[in-house]
Amino acid sequence: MNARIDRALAGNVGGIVGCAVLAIALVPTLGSDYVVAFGFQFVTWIALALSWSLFSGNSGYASFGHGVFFGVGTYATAAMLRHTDVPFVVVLVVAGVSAAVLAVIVGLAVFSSPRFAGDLFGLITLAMAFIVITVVSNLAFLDGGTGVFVREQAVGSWIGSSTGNLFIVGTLIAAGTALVALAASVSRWGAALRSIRDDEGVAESLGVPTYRYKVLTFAVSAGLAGLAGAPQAIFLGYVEVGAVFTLNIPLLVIMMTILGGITRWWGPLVGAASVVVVRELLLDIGSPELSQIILGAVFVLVIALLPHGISGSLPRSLTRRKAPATEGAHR
Amino acid sequence: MSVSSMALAQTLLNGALLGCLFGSIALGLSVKWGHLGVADFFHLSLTLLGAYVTYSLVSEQLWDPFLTLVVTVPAFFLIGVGVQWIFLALKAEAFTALLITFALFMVTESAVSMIWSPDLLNLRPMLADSFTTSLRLPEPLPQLAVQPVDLLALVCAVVMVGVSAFALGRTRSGRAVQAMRQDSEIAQTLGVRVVPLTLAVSGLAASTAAVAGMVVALRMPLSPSLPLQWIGAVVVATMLGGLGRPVGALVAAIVVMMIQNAWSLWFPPQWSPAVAFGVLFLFLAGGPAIRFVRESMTARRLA
Amino acid sequence: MLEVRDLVVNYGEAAALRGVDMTVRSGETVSLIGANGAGKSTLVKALMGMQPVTSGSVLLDGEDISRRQASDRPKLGMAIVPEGRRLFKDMSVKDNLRLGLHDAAARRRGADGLDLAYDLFPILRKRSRQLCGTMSGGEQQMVALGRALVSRPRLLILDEPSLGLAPIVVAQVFEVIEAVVAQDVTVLLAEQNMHRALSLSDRGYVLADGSVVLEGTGTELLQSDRVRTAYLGES
Amino acid sequence: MFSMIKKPAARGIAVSACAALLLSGCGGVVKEDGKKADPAADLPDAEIVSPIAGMECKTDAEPTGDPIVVGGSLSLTGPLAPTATLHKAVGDLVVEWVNDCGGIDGRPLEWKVLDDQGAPATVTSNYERLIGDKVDFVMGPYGGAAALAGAGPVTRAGYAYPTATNGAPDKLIGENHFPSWHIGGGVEDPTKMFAAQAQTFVDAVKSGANPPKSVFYATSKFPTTLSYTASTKPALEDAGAKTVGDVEYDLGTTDFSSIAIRIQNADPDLVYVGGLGADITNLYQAFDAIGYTPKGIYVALPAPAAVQGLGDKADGLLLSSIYENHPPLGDTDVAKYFAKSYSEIAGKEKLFPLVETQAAAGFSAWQILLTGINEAGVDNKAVIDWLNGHDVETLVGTANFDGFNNYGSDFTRVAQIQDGKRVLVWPEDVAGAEIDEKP
Repeated sequence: MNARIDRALAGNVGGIVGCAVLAIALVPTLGSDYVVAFGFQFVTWIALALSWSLFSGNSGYASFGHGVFFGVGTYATAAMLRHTDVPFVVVLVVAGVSAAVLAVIVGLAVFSSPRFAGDLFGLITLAMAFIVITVVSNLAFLDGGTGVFVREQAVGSWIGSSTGNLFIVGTLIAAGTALVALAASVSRWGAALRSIRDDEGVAESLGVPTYRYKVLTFAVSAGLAGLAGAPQAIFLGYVEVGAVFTLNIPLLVIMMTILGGITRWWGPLVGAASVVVVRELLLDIGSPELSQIILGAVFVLVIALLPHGISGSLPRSLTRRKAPATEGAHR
Repeated sequence: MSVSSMALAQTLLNGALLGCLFGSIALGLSVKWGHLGVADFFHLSLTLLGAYVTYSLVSEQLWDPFLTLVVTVPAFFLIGVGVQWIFLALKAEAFTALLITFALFMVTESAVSMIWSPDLLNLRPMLADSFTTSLRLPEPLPQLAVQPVDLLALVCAVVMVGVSAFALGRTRSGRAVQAMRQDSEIAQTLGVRVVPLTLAVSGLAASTAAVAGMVVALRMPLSPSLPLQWIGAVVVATMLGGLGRPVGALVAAIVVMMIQNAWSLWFPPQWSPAVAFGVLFLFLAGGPAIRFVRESMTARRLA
Repeated sequence: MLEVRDLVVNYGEAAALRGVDMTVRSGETVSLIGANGAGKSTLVKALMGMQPVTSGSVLLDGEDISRRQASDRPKLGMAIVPEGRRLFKDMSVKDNLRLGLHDAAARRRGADGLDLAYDLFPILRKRSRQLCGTMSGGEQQMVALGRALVSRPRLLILDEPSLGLAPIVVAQVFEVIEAVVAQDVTVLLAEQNMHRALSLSDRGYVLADGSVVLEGTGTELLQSDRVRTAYLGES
Repeated sequence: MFSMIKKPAARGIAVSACAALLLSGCGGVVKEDGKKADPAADLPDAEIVSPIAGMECKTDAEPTGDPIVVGGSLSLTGPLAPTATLHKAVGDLVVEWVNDCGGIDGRPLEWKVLDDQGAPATVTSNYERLIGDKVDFVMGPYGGAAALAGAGPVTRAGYAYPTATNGAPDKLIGENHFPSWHIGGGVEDPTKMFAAQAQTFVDAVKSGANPPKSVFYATSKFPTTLSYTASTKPALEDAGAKTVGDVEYDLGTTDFSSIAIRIQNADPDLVYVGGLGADITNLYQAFDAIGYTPKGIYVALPAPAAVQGLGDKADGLLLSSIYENHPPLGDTDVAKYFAKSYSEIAGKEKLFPLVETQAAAGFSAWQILLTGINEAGVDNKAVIDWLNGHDVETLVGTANFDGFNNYGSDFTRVAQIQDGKRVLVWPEDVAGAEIDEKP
């Protein structure tokens, strides 16, 4: 039994690492600029969807603040590039840590009371978004409202020299997020989170330290989103509050995760891939409003017809290999 | 910056009246959220849709704005019933329903922009001067002014909230709605028919969006992305007022807008979007914090 | 009056009732006893239409009501005092009692209105504006009884009325139940507290693992050794 | 103080509420003359001419061969959609126009536009995609952030990058950048760009009979408007206008009542609104609510429909502009034909039907690109080289690309609403009327 789990797990880890290595090796060298740029956005969405699901999917606390953590990463990067000369690795760490710190502060407050569960939690995270937007747009150190021209600062550095390099960083972040998501799906940590989703009261009575788990996972999830925000700052070149903190980001991320399904760790990955590809295909139909309407309608239909998302609705034979791993989590 | 007391009174008055408009939008959201368990963001889109339909009927058919309600109220009732029926048919949980309403929110924005163009539409030039000229308050406060449309917002808000509060608290069906929210199973054994009641509540809540939409059309220039700007004030009012409490939602909307306006008068207005949410945070955090302090003090005394 | 025939209720793949037969005649008081998890609550819920029935039938005056909705129960003359009371906690005592008269048929029968409950429990009149969530367990049980009785039901179902109450309150509750029994209401009483239940019942059924294992008059059952074993679920 | 006002206020509200209801009861809400007048109704008919100098319009020749494809990204949905839709309409119009004229070098023109929903990241990937699809040329997106987001891929691929609306001229794009809306052009120091546009405004107000002595600034937290205000404020102060108030407000604010009251309290000679879109409408709404009429008011980037919607109240309003549809700029054959066909397509799309800053900037960007193609052929490098060495006649004036970021000349102008019409009042060489400042 154990051997089988380990083999399945090793397969998954190998799969993630293999895909990442393959992507890094092939996409920037063989792909056109469009493929690389699209690929970069693609892996960024994957990282976002997986990191959102890591906390929200597992624990059932749906956050509308994921766009904020992503944006905080972007702005931390812009600020670091503008005010300091440190190498990009340091910038990356700061981006992730800033987002995680914000999540810890919010998490410590919000999770202290069982009142803030369900939709109330969602709206508090939404409120956090509005507050962060106001703060960033009013602090000249971060933005002050005029936007930050990052391209000037990044020019000449390795990371700023090509989209291919951004793609490499983005892919590494996505792969790292996937590994964390995988870890959550097979570890006691993930099982504890899922027990919170099923019934928080019971989980607590069984001795799961729910408060600590929630705060920590929220922070990890936010930190990963912040990491994903770092290369985004350089990709954009010009960082502006209105564009960085749009409500579309958390909505799309939630949509991706729900579409992909949360019953398997790789569900959000499938969801992100489908949404990104469908959006790109819809660009061709010529009527942007119509494509938005179609996207919304498809979303409603999927919720109606596939309540467990795409991954949850695949026949078991396709996913049997993963089954022992999930059981293992409940030992 | 020194501010005269009249300026303060005027800004508070304006805030209160704008609060009435947001309160009438929050009313439907509060009722649906509190009593049907659906945090219905589509309600904001419906309000926008109501405003656009009013705009079209008034500007193209030259209808009296109040006459448009004859069309929009029943139509919105049916939309409300339809949407709730989908939730019932899907057996949608609260979060699923929330997501569906967000999808509908997105769809409506695009549909409105497709039908009416994304450009600004403004009904104001078509309104009679007597309706757009502000009125001075009678003695002894002639320095204060109000707009007829704001008074209309006030009247609509008070009437709708009053009727809703009365219906919920004082009528048999209203009590049934409350009972259904608290324990649907037992309410059923007492003869409460959940499905028709739920559909009716949803329909009525949607109808209030038609009225609020009419006020919006008379009050401000329309653009498809307007609901995004309402979310903050409306959600804060709904939550501060207590879910499912019409009077609470209205009072909270008025108070929040008054605070926000007073803030903008004294402090940099660019921080004002954070004010409403700051109030909400204080309110939400205040409860547990007070309890925590009280508990830890008791614990120390016991120890 | 009430006849249950071969009633089966499954929760998913697990069977909760495995073919229960039971009869309650008009004017009778019948107890339903059994250990926790024996199926009492499931049976009560099935009778009230709160739980879908897998197979079998529930006849009220010869009419099969097993597929009728829960909200039809007041029209049929049935009322329940549910397990755990399940009051509408954010509403006042008065509003809770009023909900007992929500249904038109209930209002026709309960012409006395809320006075019936107030006369039975005078304290409720004084507290009519209090929110139920703030009351003690015993007071809540009074409201729950009042809510069921104001509609003057023909068949009253009581599900574990003594559960979670202090002994002295339990005594009070049973006094009221005896008073109700004394009127010509048909009562079905599901109780773990078998001595009290059986001593005021005409007949009783003992449930174990989803089936009726014994039936008889109250005194018979009280004296039977097998009740004890069945009750403890050792059969 | 509360207790002092409470009762009378309540009574007053009740009285006025009754009045409002009475009004509605009498059906006095809608104006009797009903439908608004179409501002484009009295446009003269115009003959088709070539949209650019140096090209002949051959109406009898059908364009043949492979189309010349121009790719673009616009935020056709989302909050920026109102103006972006206008730029889409301009593009559609230009393509039809060029093809009606027999195409460029006999080849048909085609325009492929993708929606970016106002997300700069999507702008970037849209341009990557268009370039990957081998479009022949690109047209810039709408808005400063989008223009900068698109600059990366476009510049890297060696394409010419004409833009109509880059609101951040001081952020360097490169030699391939050809803006049609020249903000503070002609200077080599990027930090001075906004100062140049501010000077134009100061000169304009100084030309009036009563230059303002006190100014109240209200600025939206939006990059371009913040830059405008930051440069205008010192320039006006140097010109002797005292600052009596300076506030910033959040982008998308609809409730201006507190700001209106601050303005009322300060009662300045000029209210400088660094606002965009519907801000001006909402601000007037707030003025109406308190019964205040500003002495003078200027607004930076208002939506034309918002200004139009103000009706009579807008009379005397100053606004920043680069073009209004009147002589001398509007007197050419190209301008007349553009005005006529634009009013038709805009009417169909339910957009503001008169050509003003945005449509003119959009069209001029197309003129720059088309002139480049017409003169140098279907080759981006040749077009870039040609444009960098030549002036281009556009609707808004002669554009040259010599200054920083290729902003060679300054097209900042000041317009005013006079008798319900939009008219340029400064600088004198393009003005259609003198600035009108009420005593």
